[in-house]
Amino acid sequence: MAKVLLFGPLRDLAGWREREIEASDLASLRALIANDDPVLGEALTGKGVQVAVDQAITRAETALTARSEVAFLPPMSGG
Amino acid sequence: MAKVLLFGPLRDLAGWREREIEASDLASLRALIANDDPVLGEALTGKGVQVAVDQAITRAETALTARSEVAFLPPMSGG
Amino acid sequence: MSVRLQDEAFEPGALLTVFSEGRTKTGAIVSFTGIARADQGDATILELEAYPGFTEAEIGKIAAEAETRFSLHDLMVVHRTGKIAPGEAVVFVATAAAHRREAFEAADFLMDYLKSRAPFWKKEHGATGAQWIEPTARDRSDVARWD
Amino acid sequence: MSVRLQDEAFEPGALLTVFSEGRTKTGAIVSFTGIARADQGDATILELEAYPGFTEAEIGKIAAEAETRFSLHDLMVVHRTGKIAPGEAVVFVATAAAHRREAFEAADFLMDYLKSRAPFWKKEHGATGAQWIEPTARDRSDVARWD
Repeated sequence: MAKVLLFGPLRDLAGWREREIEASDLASLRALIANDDPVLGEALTGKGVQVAVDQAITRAETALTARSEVAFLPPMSGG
Repeated sequence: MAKVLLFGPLRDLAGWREREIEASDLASLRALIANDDPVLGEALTGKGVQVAVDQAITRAETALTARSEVAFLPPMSGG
Repeated sequence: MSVRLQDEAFEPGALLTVFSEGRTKTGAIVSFTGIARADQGDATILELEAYPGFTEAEIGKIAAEAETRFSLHDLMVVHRTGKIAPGEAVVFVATAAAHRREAFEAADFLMDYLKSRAPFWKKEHGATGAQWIEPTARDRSDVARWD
Repeated sequence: MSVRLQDEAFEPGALLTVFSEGRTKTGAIVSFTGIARADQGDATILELEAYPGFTEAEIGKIAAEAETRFSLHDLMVVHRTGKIAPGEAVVFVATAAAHRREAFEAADFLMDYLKSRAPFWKKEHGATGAQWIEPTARDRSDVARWD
Protein backbone atom coordinates (compact mmCIF):
# COMPACT_ATOMS: atom_id res chain seq x y z
CA MET A 1 0.00 0.00 0.00
CA ALA A 2 1.60 3.22 -1.14
CA LYS A 3 0.82 6.29 0.94
CA VAL A 4 -0.71 8.94 -1.33
CA LEU A 5 -0.64 12.61 -0.30
CA LEU A 6 -2.50 15.51 -1.88
CA PHE A 7 -1.65 19.17 -1.36
CA GLY A 8 -3.26 22.55 -1.85
CA PRO A 9 -6.19 22.79 -4.26
CA LEU A 10 -5.93 19.05 -5.09
CA ARG A 11 -6.79 18.21 -1.50
CA ASP A 12 -9.86 20.47 -1.59
CA LEU A 13 -10.92 18.92 -4.90
CA ALA A 14 -10.51 15.34 -3.66
CA GLY A 15 -11.92 15.89 -0.21
CA TRP A 16 -9.04 13.90 1.29
CA ARG A 17 -5.43 14.54 2.15
CA GLU A 18 -3.90 11.11 2.64
CA ARG A 19 -4.86 7.62 1.52
CA GLU A 20 -3.32 4.15 1.32
CA ILE A 21 -3.63 2.76 -2.21
CA GLU A 22 -2.18 -0.51 -3.51
CA ALA A 23 -0.40 -0.04 -6.84
CA SER A 24 2.82 -1.38 -8.34
CA ASP A 25 3.70 1.76 -10.26
CA LEU A 26 2.62 5.38 -10.75
CA ALA A 27 0.62 4.67 -13.91
CA SER A 28 -1.58 2.09 -12.22
CA LEU A 29 -1.91 4.34 -9.17
CA ARG A 30 -3.20 7.17 -11.37
CA ALA A 31 -5.59 4.77 -13.11
CA LEU A 32 -6.99 3.56 -9.79
CA ILE A 33 -7.52 7.14 -8.59
CA ALA A 34 -9.14 8.17 -11.90
CA ASN A 35 -11.43 5.16 -11.75
CA ASP A 36 -12.61 6.13 -8.28
CA ASP A 37 -12.79 9.91 -8.97
CA PRO A 38 -12.50 10.96 -12.64
CA VAL A 39 -12.35 14.69 -11.83
CA LEU A 40 -9.43 14.13 -9.46
CA GLY A 41 -7.79 11.77 -11.95
CA GLU A 42 -7.94 14.51 -14.58
CA ALA A 43 -6.64 17.13 -12.13
CA LEU A 44 -3.60 15.00 -11.25
CA THR A 45 -2.45 15.22 -14.87
CA GLY A 46 -3.14 18.97 -14.94
CA LYS A 47 -0.69 21.70 -15.94
CA GLY A 48 2.05 22.21 -13.41
CA VAL A 49 1.16 19.26 -11.17
CA GLN A 50 4.36 17.53 -10.08
CA VAL A 51 4.74 14.09 -8.53
CA ALA A 52 7.18 13.25 -5.77
CA VAL A 53 7.97 9.66 -4.86
CA ASP A 54 9.62 9.36 -1.47
CA GLN A 55 10.06 13.14 -1.43
CA ALA A 56 11.91 13.32 -4.74
CA ILE A 57 10.27 14.88 -7.79
CA THR A 58 9.99 12.31 -10.56
CA ARG A 59 8.88 12.50 -14.17
CA ALA A 60 9.19 8.77 -14.83
CA GLU A 61 6.42 6.24 -14.19
CA THR A 62 8.36 4.99 -11.19
CA ALA A 63 7.73 1.58 -9.65
CA LEU A 64 6.20 1.70 -6.18
CA THR A 65 6.79 -0.45 -3.14
CA ALA A 66 4.51 -1.06 -0.19
CA ARG A 67 6.25 1.73 1.70
CA SER A 68 6.39 4.33 -1.08
CA GLU A 69 5.11 7.83 -0.36
CA VAL A 70 3.55 9.44 -3.42
CA ALA A 71 2.75 13.15 -3.29
CA PHE A 72 0.84 15.11 -5.92
CA LEU A 73 2.02 18.73 -5.84
CA PRO A 74 -0.01 21.40 -7.59
CA PRO A 75 1.82 24.58 -8.68
CA MET A 76 3.65 25.96 -5.66
CA SER A 77 2.57 29.35 -4.44
CA GLY A 78 5.58 30.36 -2.42
CA GLY A 79 5.25 31.43 1.20
CA MET B 1 33.83 84.27 22.18
CA ALA B 2 32.87 81.77 19.47
CA LYS B 3 33.14 78.12 20.42
CA VAL B 4 35.48 76.40 17.97
CA LEU B 5 35.30 72.62 17.50
CA LEU B 6 37.74 70.40 15.66
CA PHE B 7 36.99 66.87 14.49
CA GLY B 8 38.86 63.79 13.34
CA PRO B 9 42.42 64.27 12.07
CA LEU B 10 42.20 68.07 12.64
CA ARG B 11 41.83 67.46 16.35
CA ASP B 12 44.91 65.22 16.43
CA LEU B 13 46.86 67.78 14.43
CA ALA B 14 45.86 70.70 16.69
CA GLY B 15 46.15 68.83 19.96
CA TRP B 16 42.84 70.30 21.10
CA ARG B 17 39.17 69.63 20.46
CA GLU B 18 37.36 72.73 21.64
CA ARG B 19 38.42 76.32 22.26
CA GLU B 20 36.82 79.72 22.87
CA ILE B 21 38.14 82.26 20.38
CA GLU B 22 36.98 85.85 19.98
CA ALA B 23 36.38 86.77 16.33
CA SER B 24 33.74 88.76 14.48
CA ASP B 25 33.72 86.60 11.37
CA LEU B 26 35.11 83.36 9.96
CA ALA B 27 37.96 85.07 8.10
CA SER B 28 39.35 86.66 11.21
CA LEU B 29 38.83 83.45 13.17
CA ARG B 30 40.92 81.57 10.59
CA ALA B 31 43.59 84.26 10.73
CA LEU B 32 43.80 84.08 14.51
CA ILE B 33 44.13 80.30 14.42
CA ALA B 34 46.79 80.45 11.67
CA ASN B 35 48.73 83.04 13.63
CA ASP B 36 48.79 80.79 16.66
CA ASP B 37 49.40 77.52 14.75
CA PRO B 38 50.36 77.92 11.07
CA VAL B 39 50.16 74.16 10.36
CA LEU B 40 46.62 73.99 11.71
CA GLY B 41 45.72 77.20 9.87
CA GLU B 42 46.87 75.59 6.62
CA ALA B 43 44.99 72.35 7.40
CA LEU B 44 41.72 74.22 7.98
CA THR B 45 41.81 75.41 4.37
CA GLY B 46 42.69 71.89 3.16
CA LYS B 47 40.86 69.88 0.51
CA GLY B 48 37.48 68.64 1.68
CA VAL B 49 37.44 70.52 4.99
CA GLN B 50 33.97 71.96 5.56
CA VAL B 51 32.90 74.60 8.04
CA ALA B 52 29.66 74.51 10.01
CA VAL B 53 28.41 77.57 11.86
CA ASP B 54 25.77 76.71 14.42
CA GLN B 55 25.57 73.20 12.93
CA ALA B 56 24.87 74.36 9.37
CA ILE B 57 27.49 73.94 6.64
CA THR B 58 28.47 77.32 5.24
CA ARG B 59 30.70 78.37 2.37
CA ALA B 60 30.40 82.12 3.06
CA GLU B 61 32.65 84.06 5.43
CA THR B 62 29.78 84.23 7.89
CA ALA B 63 29.68 86.80 10.70
CA LEU B 64 30.02 85.32 14.18
CA THR B 65 28.38 86.25 17.45
CA ALA B 66 29.59 85.59 20.95
CA ARG B 67 27.50 82.43 21.03
CA SER B 68 28.39 81.04 17.62
CA GLU B 69 29.59 77.45 17.38
CA VAL B 70 32.14 76.97 14.61
CA ALA B 71 33.05 73.43 13.61
CA PHE B 72 35.82 72.44 11.19
CA LEU B 73 34.90 69.14 9.59
CA PRO B 74 37.55 67.17 7.73
CA PRO B 75 36.35 64.73 5.03
CA MET B 76 33.76 62.45 6.58
CA SER B 77 34.59 58.81 6.73
CA GLY B 78 31.16 57.34 7.20
CA GLY B 79 30.36 55.01 10.07
CA MET C 1 22.75 27.11 8.10
CA SER C 2 19.29 26.37 9.46
CA VAL C 3 15.89 25.98 7.80
CA ARG C 4 12.84 25.52 10.00
CA LEU C 5 9.08 25.34 9.51
CA GLN C 6 6.77 25.89 12.44
CA ASP C 7 3.08 26.28 13.17
CA GLU C 8 3.82 28.46 16.21
CA ALA C 9 4.15 32.25 15.98
CA PHE C 10 7.68 33.60 16.29
CA GLU C 11 9.24 36.92 17.24
CA PRO C 12 11.75 38.23 14.64
CA GLY C 13 13.90 40.09 17.16
CA ALA C 14 14.45 36.96 19.23
CA LEU C 15 15.57 35.09 16.10
CA LEU C 16 17.96 37.90 15.15
CA THR C 17 19.44 37.80 18.65
CA VAL C 18 20.19 34.09 18.34
CA PHE C 19 21.54 34.49 14.81
CA SER C 20 23.82 37.43 15.67
CA GLU C 21 25.52 35.97 18.72
CA GLY C 22 29.26 35.50 18.78
CA ARG C 23 30.14 36.67 15.27
CA THR C 24 33.58 38.24 14.97
CA LYS C 25 34.40 37.51 11.33
CA THR C 26 31.00 38.64 10.08
CA GLY C 27 30.80 42.29 9.13
CA ALA C 28 27.18 42.37 7.98
CA ILE C 29 23.92 40.74 9.02
CA VAL C 30 20.73 41.33 7.07
CA SER C 31 17.35 40.14 8.24
CA PHE C 32 14.05 40.08 6.42
CA THR C 33 10.70 39.63 8.14
CA GLY C 34 7.56 39.08 6.10
CA ILE C 35 4.35 39.99 7.89
CA ALA C 36 0.79 39.00 7.03
CA ARG C 37 -0.83 42.31 6.14
CA ALA C 38 -4.37 43.29 7.02
CA ASP C 39 -5.12 45.02 3.73
CA GLN C 40 -8.36 43.19 3.11
CA GLY C 41 -9.55 43.72 6.64
CA ASP C 42 -8.70 42.04 9.91
CA ALA C 43 -10.85 39.03 9.11
CA THR C 44 -8.40 37.75 6.49
CA ILE C 45 -6.46 34.73 7.69
CA LEU C 46 -3.59 33.30 5.69
CA GLU C 47 -3.18 29.52 5.67
CA LEU C 48 0.09 28.01 4.52
CA GLU C 49 0.46 24.35 3.77
CA ALA C 50 3.87 22.72 3.43
CA TYR C 51 4.98 19.18 2.63
CA PRO C 52 6.93 18.41 5.81
CA GLY C 53 10.42 17.15 5.04
CA PHE C 54 10.17 17.94 1.33
CA THR C 55 9.60 21.66 1.84
CA GLU C 56 12.56 22.06 4.22
CA ALA C 57 14.77 20.04 1.85
CA GLU C 58 13.83 22.16 -1.17
CA ILE C 59 14.42 25.41 0.74
CA GLY C 60 17.69 23.90 2.00
CA LYS C 61 18.90 23.42 -1.59
CA ILE C 62 18.35 27.10 -2.39
CA ALA C 63 19.87 28.14 0.92
CA ALA C 64 22.98 26.11 0.10
CA GLU C 65 23.11 27.76 -3.33
CA ALA C 66 22.86 31.18 -1.65
CA GLU C 67 25.67 30.33 0.77
CA THR C 68 28.00 29.55 -2.11
CA ARG C 69 26.85 32.24 -4.52
CA PHE C 70 27.12 35.06 -1.96
CA SER C 71 30.00 33.70 0.17
CA LEU C 72 27.83 33.66 3.28
CA HIS C 73 29.12 32.84 6.74
CA ASP C 74 25.69 31.61 7.80
CA LEU C 75 21.98 31.88 7.08
CA MET C 76 18.71 31.14 8.80
CA VAL C 77 15.22 30.60 7.43
CA VAL C 78 12.18 30.26 9.69
CA HIS C 79 8.81 29.90 7.97
CA ARG C 80 5.36 29.73 9.51
CA THR C 81 2.85 27.14 8.38
CA GLY C 82 -0.83 26.74 9.25
CA LYS C 83 -3.12 29.65 9.96
CA ILE C 84 -1.54 33.07 10.34
CA ALA C 85 -3.36 36.17 11.56
CA PRO C 86 -2.78 39.69 10.17
CA GLY C 87 0.21 41.34 11.83
CA GLU C 88 1.93 38.03 12.51
CA ALA C 89 5.28 37.20 10.97
CA VAL C 90 5.15 34.67 8.13
CA VAL C 91 8.82 34.33 7.30
CA PHE C 92 12.19 35.33 8.73
CA VAL C 93 15.44 35.17 6.79
CA ALA C 94 18.84 36.21 8.13
CA THR C 95 22.17 36.23 6.30
CA ALA C 96 25.69 36.81 7.60
CA ALA C 97 28.61 37.80 5.38
CA ALA C 98 31.91 39.64 5.53
CA HIS C 99 30.49 42.63 3.64
CA ARG C 100 27.05 44.19 3.35
CA ARG C 101 26.48 43.78 -0.39
CA GLU C 102 26.61 39.97 -0.17
CA ALA C 103 24.39 39.87 2.92
CA PHE C 104 21.77 42.10 1.24
CA GLU C 105 21.79 40.23 -2.05
CA ALA C 106 21.57 36.81 -0.43
CA ALA C 107 18.54 37.83 1.66
CA ASP C 108 16.92 39.38 -1.39
CA PHE C 109 17.60 36.23 -3.46
CA LEU C 110 16.25 33.90 -0.78
CA MET C 111 13.08 35.93 -0.34
CA ASP C 112 12.42 36.05 -4.07
CA TYR C 113 12.69 32.27 -4.15
CA LEU C 114 10.59 31.74 -1.03
CA LYS C 115 7.81 34.04 -2.26
CA SER C 116 7.44 32.47 -5.68
CA ARG C 117 8.88 28.97 -5.95
CA ALA C 118 9.11 27.41 -2.51
CA PRO C 119 6.85 24.38 -1.94
CA PHE C 120 3.99 26.02 -0.11
CA TRP C 121 0.31 26.21 -0.95
CA LYS C 122 -1.32 29.38 0.26
CA LYS C 123 -4.98 29.97 1.00
CA GLU C 124 -6.62 33.19 2.04
CA HIS C 125 -9.66 32.95 4.31
CA GLY C 126 -11.61 36.19 3.89
CA ALA C 127 -15.07 37.49 4.65
CA THR C 128 -16.36 36.09 1.36
CA GLY C 129 -14.81 32.64 1.66
CA ALA C 130 -11.46 30.99 1.04
CA GLN C 131 -9.30 30.96 -2.06
CA TRP C 132 -5.95 29.55 -3.08
CA ILE C 133 -3.34 32.18 -3.92
CA GLU C 134 -0.67 32.13 -6.63
CA PRO C 135 2.52 34.19 -6.78
CA THR C 136 1.97 37.73 -8.07
CA ALA C 137 3.38 38.90 -11.40
CA ARG C 138 5.88 40.93 -9.39
CA ASP C 139 6.96 37.85 -7.41
CA ARG C 140 7.58 36.03 -10.69
CA SER C 141 9.58 38.85 -12.27
CA ASP C 142 11.54 39.43 -9.05
CA VAL C 143 12.75 35.85 -8.92
CA ALA C 144 13.62 35.85 -12.63
CA ARG C 145 16.31 38.48 -11.90
CA TRP C 146 18.55 35.74 -10.46
CA ASP C 147 18.19 33.15 -13.25
CA MET D 1 11.35 57.55 12.13
CA SER D 2 14.14 57.54 14.67
CA VAL D 3 17.85 58.29 14.46
CA ARG D 4 20.02 57.72 17.50
CA LEU D 5 23.72 57.82 18.34
CA GLN D 6 25.03 56.10 21.44
CA ASP D 7 28.30 55.23 23.11
CA GLU D 8 26.76 52.15 24.74
CA ALA D 9 26.77 48.73 23.05
CA PHE D 10 23.42 47.58 21.70
CA GLU D 11 21.83 44.25 20.82
CA PRO D 12 20.36 44.16 17.26
CA GLY D 13 17.64 41.64 18.10
CA ALA D 14 16.26 43.81 20.88
CA LEU D 15 16.09 46.77 18.47
CA LEU D 16 14.31 44.66 15.85
CA THR D 17 11.79 43.57 18.47
CA VAL D 18 10.94 47.17 19.32
CA PHE D 19 10.82 48.18 15.66
CA SER D 20 8.56 45.27 14.61
CA GLU D 21 5.91 45.61 17.27
CA GLY D 22 2.32 46.27 16.29
CA ARG D 23 2.69 46.51 12.53
CA THR D 24 -0.38 45.37 10.61
CA LYS D 25 -0.04 47.43 7.43
CA THR D 26 3.61 46.64 7.00
CA GLY D 27 4.36 43.59 4.88
CA ALA D 28 8.14 43.72 5.01
CA ILE D 29 10.79 44.64 7.54
CA VAL D 30 14.47 44.62 6.65
CA SER D 31 17.22 45.07 9.19
CA PHE D 32 20.91 45.58 8.68
CA THR D 33 23.51 45.17 11.40
CA GLY D 34 27.09 46.22 10.80
CA ILE D 35 29.62 44.52 13.06
CA ALA D 36 33.21 45.54 13.80
CA ARG D 37 35.23 42.69 12.35
CA ALA D 38 38.39 41.25 13.84
CA ASP D 39 40.23 40.81 10.55
CA GLN D 40 43.37 42.55 11.68
CA GLY D 41 43.43 40.67 14.96
CA ASP D 42 41.48 41.04 18.16
CA ALA D 43 43.57 44.00 19.27
CA THR D 44 41.99 46.30 16.70
CA ILE D 45 39.58 48.79 18.23
CA LEU D 46 37.42 51.03 16.12
CA GLU D 47 36.80 54.57 17.34
CA LEU D 48 33.99 56.61 15.86
CA GLU D 49 33.66 60.31 16.41
CA ALA D 50 30.42 62.15 15.65
CA TYR D 51 29.43 65.80 15.90
CA PRO D 52 26.52 65.49 18.33
CA GLY D 53 23.40 67.17 17.00
CA PHE D 54 24.85 67.77 13.54
CA THR D 55 25.46 64.08 12.81
CA GLU D 56 21.92 63.03 13.81
CA ALA D 57 20.46 65.90 11.78
CA GLU D 58 22.45 64.99 8.65
CA ILE D 59 21.47 61.31 8.95
CA GLY D 60 17.90 62.45 9.55
CA LYS D 61 17.85 64.29 6.22
CA ILE D 62 18.86 61.13 4.34
CA ALA D 63 16.43 59.07 6.39
CA ALA D 64 13.62 61.44 5.41
CA GLU D 65 14.68 61.17 1.77
CA ALA D 66 14.59 57.36 2.06
CA GLU D 67 11.11 57.43 3.60
CA THR D 68 9.78 59.37 0.63
CA ARG D 69 11.79 57.69 -2.11
CA PHE D 70 10.90 54.13 -0.99
CA SER D 71 7.43 54.80 0.47
CA LEU D 72 8.48 53.57 3.89
CA HIS D 73 6.12 53.14 6.82
CA ASP D 74 8.95 53.67 9.27
CA LEU D 75 12.69 53.45 9.73
CA MET D 76 15.20 53.30 12.54
CA VAL D 77 18.90 54.10 12.65
CA VAL D 78 21.04 53.39 15.71
CA HIS D 79 24.75 54.15 15.42
CA ARG D 80 27.52 53.51 17.92
CA THR D 81 30.09 56.18 18.68
CA GLY D 82 33.25 56.00 20.76
CA LYS D 83 35.40 52.89 21.06
CA ILE D 84 34.00 49.68 19.61
CA ALA D 85 35.52 46.24 20.12
CA PRO D 86 35.62 43.53 17.43
CA GLY D 87 32.38 41.57 17.34
CA GLU D 88 30.33 44.50 18.61
CA ALA D 89 27.58 46.04 16.49
CA VAL D 90 28.46 49.43 14.98
CA VAL D 91 25.23 50.28 13.21
CA PHE D 92 21.65 49.03 13.03
CA VAL D 93 19.18 50.10 10.35
CA ALA D 94 15.61 48.85 10.05
CA THR D 95 13.03 49.72 7.39
CA ALA D 96 9.32 48.91 7.20
CA ALA D 97 7.32 48.99 3.96
CA ALA D 98 4.28 47.43 2.36
CA HIS D 99 6.41 45.26 0.07
CA ARG D 100 9.83 43.71 0.34
CA ARG D 101 11.54 45.43 -2.61
CA GLU D 102 11.12 48.90 -1.05
CA ALA D 103 12.24 47.71 2.39
CA PHE D 104 15.38 46.09 0.94
CA GLU D 105 16.30 49.04 -1.26
CA ALA D 106 15.78 51.60 1.48
CA ALA D 107 18.04 49.71 3.90
CA ASP D 108 20.65 49.28 1.17
CA PHE D 109 20.46 53.00 0.30
CA LEU D 110 20.75 54.10 3.93
CA MET D 111 23.72 51.86 4.58
CA ASP D 112 25.55 53.08 1.48
CA TYR D 113 25.08 56.63 2.72
CA LEU D 114 26.05 55.83 6.30
CA LYS D 115 29.22 53.98 5.26
CA SER D 116 30.55 56.67 2.96
CA ARG D 117 29.06 60.12 3.56
CA ALA D 118 27.65 60.30 7.08
CA PRO D 119 29.42 62.77 9.40
CA PHE D 120 31.65 60.39 11.31
CA TRP D 121 35.41 60.27 11.67
CA LYS D 122 36.76 56.81 12.07
CA LYS D 123 40.01 55.73 13.67
CA GLU D 124 41.46 52.27 13.92
CA HIS D 125 43.58 51.47 16.94
CA GLY D 126 45.75 48.50 16.01
CA ALA D 127 48.87 46.78 17.29
CA THR D 128 51.06 49.22 15.35
CA GLY D 129 49.29 52.42 16.38
CA ALA D 130 46.21 54.38 15.39
CA GLN D 131 45.15 55.65 12.00
CA TRP D 132 42.23 57.57 10.55
CA ILE D 133 40.17 55.59 8.04
CA GLU D 134 38.52 56.82 4.83
CA PRO D 135 35.66 55.16 2.94
CA THR D 136 36.82 52.31 0.70
CA ALA D 137 36.61 52.55 -3.10
CA ARG D 138 33.74 50.08 -2.88
CA ASP D 139 31.90 52.28 -0.36
CA ARG D 140 32.23 55.21 -2.76
CA SER D 141 31.03 53.29 -5.81
CA ASP D 142 28.17 51.70 -3.82
CA VAL D 143 26.76 55.06 -2.78
CA ALA D 144 27.12 56.46 -6.30
CA ARG D 145 24.51 53.92 -7.48
CA TRP D 146 21.78 56.07 -5.93
CA ASP D 147 22.84 59.47 -7.31
